[in-house]
Amino acid sequence: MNIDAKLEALLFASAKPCTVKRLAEITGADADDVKKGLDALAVRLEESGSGLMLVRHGHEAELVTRPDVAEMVGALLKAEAYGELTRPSLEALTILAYRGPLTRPELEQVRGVQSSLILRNLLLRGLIEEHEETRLGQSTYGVTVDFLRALGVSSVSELPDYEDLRGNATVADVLSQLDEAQQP
Amino acid sequence: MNIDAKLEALLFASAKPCTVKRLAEITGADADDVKKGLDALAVRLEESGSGLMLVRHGHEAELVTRPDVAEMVGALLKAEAYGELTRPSLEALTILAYRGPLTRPELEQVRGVQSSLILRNLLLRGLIEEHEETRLGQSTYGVTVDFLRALGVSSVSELPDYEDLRGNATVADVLSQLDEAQQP
Amino acid sequence: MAVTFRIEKFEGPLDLLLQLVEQEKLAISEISLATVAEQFVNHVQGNKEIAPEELADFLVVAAKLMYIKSKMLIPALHDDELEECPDLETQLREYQRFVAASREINALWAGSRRSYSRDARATRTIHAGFVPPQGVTADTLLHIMRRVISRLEPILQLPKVSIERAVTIQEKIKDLYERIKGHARTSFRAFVKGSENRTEVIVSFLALLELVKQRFVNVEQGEIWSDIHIHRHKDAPEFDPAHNFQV
Repeated sequence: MNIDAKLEALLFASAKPCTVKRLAEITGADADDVKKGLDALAVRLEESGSGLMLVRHGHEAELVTRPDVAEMVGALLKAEAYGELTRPSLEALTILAYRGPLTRPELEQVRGVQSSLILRNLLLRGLIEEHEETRLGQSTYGVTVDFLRALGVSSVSELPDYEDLRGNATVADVLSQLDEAQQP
Repeated sequence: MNIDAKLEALLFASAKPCTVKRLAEITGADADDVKKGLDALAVRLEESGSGLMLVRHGHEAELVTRPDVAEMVGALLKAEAYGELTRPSLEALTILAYRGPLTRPELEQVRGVQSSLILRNLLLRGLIEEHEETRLGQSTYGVTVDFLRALGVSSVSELPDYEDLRGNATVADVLSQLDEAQQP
Repeated sequence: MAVTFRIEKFEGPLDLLLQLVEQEKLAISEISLATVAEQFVNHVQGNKEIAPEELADFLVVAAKLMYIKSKMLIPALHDDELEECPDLETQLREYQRFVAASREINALWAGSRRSYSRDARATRTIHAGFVPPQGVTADTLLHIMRRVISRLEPILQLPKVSIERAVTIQEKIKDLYERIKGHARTSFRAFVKGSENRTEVIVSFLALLELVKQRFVNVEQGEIWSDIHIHRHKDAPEFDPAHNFQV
């Protein structure tokens, strides 16, 4: 059996996002082969006309239903609609989706306003998560696979104007100015 | 999207056997078309080299992993169930030990992070259990006697600094803010 | 006289600033920022809808705007600390792009496309039996519980810390006023000399501008790069100016 089929079975059974590391441990393949296998799986699902798709986010991957059958699947699961997002939540999620993972001061620099309460709120809703890596002794935060599922995209790179906003030099400038301005 | 892709998404998401009748209701197709769609799905999975297959018994159909990956799938599920506790899991367990029994929203309020998957995992490992008492219609959870015994104590009150940490004012304050904080 | 616009509910200082600039139908530039500086300060002053923990952030933007504006009036004016701050124009332009992107994200969020995982109610039912965690002792729990509590403390302290930060401005205004009354003459450099950090300098500066605006003091600068001299205005009213800048 090809590695992509093995990965498909594992992701199916796990029923939640799996890390590349865990998939490598279980399949006995190295991380690079797992990544290539995931690429192949995504292509096969797309090309064979599957009702499933692969969501990739950072080191994680999850097998999910395609967003265009959302209504039917929602009816079967009796899924509840997501509540509306408030302006501050939406703003923080957008910045973290395009630029994340970011530390709290970095997010605050872009929003211009203190954001510890909004971060806590989004963590409680499972829309963002704390990452293991820290910067300048600060935790970093990024959006979760749950958030991507709610938007129906398979990766942050599918978000509108992703390249433009992600790679924007001015954001980087503001952030590097902030790094320099960090007070002990 | 073809009916076989829709059926695949539905069977995937439901994660249990579905009757042809139910699938016909949800897709709006008639029973014969659903059966043909299931045939097409079984063939496509087989021919595209998927790690999944369709099992049919009587009027029911279910999506499962192929038997030749059973060992790997078993290893993954075992790793997820028996593997080392993650830091977030240990944190939830600790809060329930010192401050339990708590409802899920109460636990999340103290941790500041969504914890539904973690609770389920701790339950499956026999480290926590559901208590009979409920609060605001929510189940409460506390640590099990087995877990306490494994720590070498006979009751939570023997945990170090128990009185002090259980009565901690910060934790009490945060819990009292639960109603306000739950709304974004 | 500037036309006063009706401003929608705003969510933060950059949001307010962006609304003001957009209502003037101006592109983001130093000139447009200077144009709306006073409107910004007017919106912030006495605005009851600004959460106390966010007021300090509004004051910081107000100070930057006042600095931009005063530099246009007094080209020689220069403050190293304020110059070092990330520049407001860049920051606002960036913010504007994320506001636009957030509308698209909201459309995706509210739209009908969405993916589902396998139903956890059906997949997470296998009882593993009792599996004790390896290497976990009662002391591990003690350590973790303390860490959880220490993480919660800043959340509860937040309103208090933020209000303290914003209250500094009132104290600075009072402080300056007292010194002017006492000495009749002081200087900006002397005034900010004891400042501990950037925020305090901003706050001092805003306080100074506020006093100028309220006609408590005259500001005078002899030559380019020289210190700014502050005099008590001959018609300065007797009441406490901080009274008009409610926090």
